[in-house]
Amino acid sequence: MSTLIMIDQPPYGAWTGREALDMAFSLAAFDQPASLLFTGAGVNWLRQAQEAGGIGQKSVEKNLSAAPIFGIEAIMADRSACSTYGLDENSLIEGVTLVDADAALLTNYDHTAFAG
Amino acid sequence: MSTLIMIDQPPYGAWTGREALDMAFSLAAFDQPASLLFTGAGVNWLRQAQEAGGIGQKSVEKNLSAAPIFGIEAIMADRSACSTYGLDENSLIEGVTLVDADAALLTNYDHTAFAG
Amino acid sequence: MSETTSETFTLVITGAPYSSQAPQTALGFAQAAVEAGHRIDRVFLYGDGVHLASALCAPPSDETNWSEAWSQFLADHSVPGVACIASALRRGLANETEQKRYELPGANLRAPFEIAGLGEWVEGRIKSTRTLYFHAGD
Amino acid sequence: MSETTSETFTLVITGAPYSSQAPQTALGFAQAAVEAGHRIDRVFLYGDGVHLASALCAPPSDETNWSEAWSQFLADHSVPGVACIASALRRGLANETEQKRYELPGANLRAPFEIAGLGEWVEGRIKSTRTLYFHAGD
Amino acid sequence: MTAIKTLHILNKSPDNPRAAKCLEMVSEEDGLLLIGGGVLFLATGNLPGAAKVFALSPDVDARGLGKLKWSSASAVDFAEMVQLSLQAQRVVSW
Amino acid sequence: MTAIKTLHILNKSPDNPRAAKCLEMVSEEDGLLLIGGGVLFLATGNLPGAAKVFALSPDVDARGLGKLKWSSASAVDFAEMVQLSLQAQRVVSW
Repeated sequence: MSTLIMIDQPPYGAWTGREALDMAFSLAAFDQPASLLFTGAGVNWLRQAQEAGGIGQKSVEKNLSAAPIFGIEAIMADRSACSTYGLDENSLIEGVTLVDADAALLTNYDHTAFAG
Repeated sequence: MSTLIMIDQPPYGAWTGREALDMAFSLAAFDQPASLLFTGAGVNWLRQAQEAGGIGQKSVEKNLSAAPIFGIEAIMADRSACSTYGLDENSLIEGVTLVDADAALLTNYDHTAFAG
Repeated sequence: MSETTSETFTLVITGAPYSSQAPQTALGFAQAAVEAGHRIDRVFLYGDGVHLASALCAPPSDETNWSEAWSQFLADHSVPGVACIASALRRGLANETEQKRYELPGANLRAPFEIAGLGEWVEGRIKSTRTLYFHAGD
Repeated sequence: MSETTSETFTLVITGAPYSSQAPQTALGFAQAAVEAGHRIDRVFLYGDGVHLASALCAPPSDETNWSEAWSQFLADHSVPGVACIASALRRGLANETEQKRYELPGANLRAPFEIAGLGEWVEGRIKSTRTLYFHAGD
Repeated sequence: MTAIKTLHILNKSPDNPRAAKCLEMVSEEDGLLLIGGGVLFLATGNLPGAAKVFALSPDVDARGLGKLKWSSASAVDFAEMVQLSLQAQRVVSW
Repeated sequence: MTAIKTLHILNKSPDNPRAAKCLEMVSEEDGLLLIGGGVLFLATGNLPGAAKVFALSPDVDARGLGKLKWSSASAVDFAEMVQLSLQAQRVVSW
């Protein structure tokens, strides 16, 4: 019963990314295998050194860094989207695996969901 | 004090198009010059023969046809977007002017707004 | 003959009424599922979808009241309707329990909707034959 | 010296809190405008923006309550805050007048927000030096 | 009964970036069900050739596309949408 | 004091179709102010060369772009955003 949670909206401007994280953490809390896949502008959640205090929000960088501890199996980012947004090993937070988000990837999971 | 109301979201799936129409009609009701510009997927508001009863909504085709009577100065549609969505004189409702939505067009209006 | 086997669905609605088409598409699906002899295990409202559980919507009389229509469906078919507590509290949806806990000036949750955590979604996702999502579109 | 001339603004917020960044960006702008000696003529909530006027939001204690922060700003600077009546009724925002008129089980509009028609937007757009919109983004 | 590996339910218009990603991730063994604004792909025509394409009738009619000839897609009602969602091995709602 | 014909305020990411339309409608005499998700254009780099480009600092910092060198844009705070909106002949919020 493995679940893939997809995030394609960038951070802070919209809430669906945060709500997708909550879904993944919730699955993990109930011992259900869960992985995260960031695509499109969503890969910007994975940039280092986000300082969201100035816009009255909390950075999610720490939450994401703690994902493996909470039982999230993998944090994946679409390779081409990272390239579009100038993200590479030096600018991504730790623990992210670059993948090609294609039809074959989906078949590894029983269930795939967006938060909104 | 002429106002251009822009609509770039398609009909029925989201509410901002309807709310943009309300803004234009409201300006007209207060004798303020108002025009409508449909761009992107928004041009699909202008297709003939919309039958929205099956999804529990009202078609806006009649509202749009009545726009000149209510004092809306012009209903414009971006030429290239119409082409993308297969819209031409035979499939568009009456009273629509095809335009190139570019920087020059904006300078004809004091104020330009989206509904959301 | 899989057509006649009774299956179960969890429906997750993340789009708000009068902002997206999600609640009405979900209702069309739910009605068809029930008519085909299947069961809706539960309906889970998440994100902006929690606004569907508002008791205070008053759309024009010639428009469908989607909150009322969904409440009626849930009552008619004994289907639990659950609004995610985290989404609900941020977005101003409260029942009397939350009203007291957070000292709010009122409650606006429409019966038979309830408020509970994401665990309800996880359980539905495990138990139901299919879990389907109805998001805001464009 | 245009920097020291007092100008007026109408701010239109169409994005909801906890769903978009629109209310907080608008508040940052409004505070800066007032600090620069300008006046906010009015704030008009439209579409999903009306949710900002809810009295029932209870976000986690370590997050800003944007409805409360905006109410405070409006009160401190005597700025009228108006939620569009058509948007409000569809989306479940009601004051006591609308509660009685539509026989709703409650009211949830936060003071000092009021409910009125699009005419308030038209008037603001005519009278103010600038009318700015704060939409949901991504 | 059609064999479908993954049923992709798409309610985003061709302009929406999620729609492009969805089409990228549809394989030949999959089904694509257009609902809501997704039915506007019937007007633009740029649909994946290989996969089976379905479109929800009430959404097609609402958008004035009922009279278009779309040889590439099959009209379905809600009852058929329910069947499709059970037939497929998995469902992804975009 | 910079002369600006139209100030375009963009809070949509480069993936959003409204962002593409906005950039299409920016002229050389205009200003473009990136706020919210719009600041992600500083990461993709495909900005209009001619117009003056500004980016709202708190939004840039939130998205971890504060340390990028972006020669093509000027950082502004809310006070400067207020000034820009008054300087321009008109403002369009995308």
